[in-house]
Amino acid sequence: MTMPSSQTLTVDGRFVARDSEGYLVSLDDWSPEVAEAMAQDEGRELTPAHWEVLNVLRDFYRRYEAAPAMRPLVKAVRQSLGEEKGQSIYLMRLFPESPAKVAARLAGLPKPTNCL
Amino acid sequence: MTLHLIIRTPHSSGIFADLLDAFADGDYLLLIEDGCYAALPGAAGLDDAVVAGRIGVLREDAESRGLLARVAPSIEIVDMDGFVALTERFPKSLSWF
Amino acid sequence: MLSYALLVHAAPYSTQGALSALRFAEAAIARGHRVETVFFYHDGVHNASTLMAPPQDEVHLGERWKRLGETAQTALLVCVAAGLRRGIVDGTEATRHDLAQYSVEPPFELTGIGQLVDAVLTHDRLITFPP
Amino acid sequence: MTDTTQSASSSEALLIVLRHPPHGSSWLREGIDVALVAAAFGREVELLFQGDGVFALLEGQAAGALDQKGTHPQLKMLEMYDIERLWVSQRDLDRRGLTVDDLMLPVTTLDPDGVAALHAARPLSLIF
Repeated sequence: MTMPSSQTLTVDGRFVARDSEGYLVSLDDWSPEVAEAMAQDEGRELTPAHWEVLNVLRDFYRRYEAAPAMRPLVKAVRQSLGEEKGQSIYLMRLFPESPAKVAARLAGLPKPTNCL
Repeated sequence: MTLHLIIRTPHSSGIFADLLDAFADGDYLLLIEDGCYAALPGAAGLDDAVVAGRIGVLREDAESRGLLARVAPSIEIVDMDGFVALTERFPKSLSWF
Repeated sequence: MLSYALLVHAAPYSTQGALSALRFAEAAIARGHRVETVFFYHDGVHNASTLMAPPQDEVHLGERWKRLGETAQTALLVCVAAGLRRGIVDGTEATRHDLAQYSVEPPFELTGIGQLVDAVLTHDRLITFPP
Repeated sequence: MTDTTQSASSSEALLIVLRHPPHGSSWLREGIDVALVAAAFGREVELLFQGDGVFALLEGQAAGALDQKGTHPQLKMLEMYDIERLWVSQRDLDRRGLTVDDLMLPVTTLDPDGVAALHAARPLSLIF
């Protein structure tokens, strides 16, 4: 078992290890229930509008094996969810602070390298 | 106009071919590090017709490799100060590796 | 007077590139230019390791870079993505990634690739020193 | 041959030259990373595949041993970053027995004069 380094979540009786910034230690641990638990722990509520974006992100990662920067995220959301939602202001409202970062963390994508 | 820098020997894979494809009128080629071996007369890799008069070798790197007395006459010998002067003359430089 | 950015891909001691870059920087400054940024990428990130300990009769590349940073106010920027993969991290990144040690100290600074793009766009010259 | 120097909008584009094949070294991945970051910052970016870099585009690549990530998903992602100009040296394809039909993305080929003209026309470029 991976030693939970900093913070653990318990989801359906299972321990899920997260690092000091709240990212999953093992991406295989991700499930929709884990995402809900992570969000709740961060004081966020995931509505269907949030889930649409998380699914776009997971699809993006499946296709390209990388988490998108903000611009390509907006483009991906526009392609899947339409012009109205494919706007950075819409994503900012759903995931305040940094949509590309916060949403990627909740979607179970790898921790970004602070490269931008 | 571009200053091209090359650090590999002329016998290494494909670099000289790609460099020559990219070499335009008015460009200059400076041989540094192991690229200095291309300064030997008759070294394979460089097409004399393309680069005659527009090619130099870095003095310190040629000297440390025992090449200084052997440099082909069409090739200029340039010291580190001259290298910097070349970068003043050429707004762009490309390093091939 | 021109402003220069140097891009260093070469690891210290493995190839000549890091030394060529240092000598170029010193020669450029001697001619009155500013070497504003050195960006370490690829294996070049190892130049930033504070744990470098070469024999006393060889040039100490880490110290030479540091001196350049201190005397010429050259920013010594290390790509964080390339560094993390290779164990080149500062205290902040070590904390972020739950690592027990770190290997980078000022004047070296971990930054993103965006700083390289910025250097390419804003300096008069960019010279690359490959491995 | 396509004229590489005409488009005024491209004269300030950043040209990333990719000369290394996938998997054997990190050059290709690290070069594409620079292209992606520049594009994420809103900079116009073009890629030129020269030398062994043309192998980056070969159709049918997969992940490597020990699950080493490939670079082909990164290349497919280029369009999401609005990187659309992909130049390939025709002579370097010829030298390797390849044609554009072997490549995974639509590209514009350049003859040697075109390669030199492209290099000369772009004030900002980096080779990986």
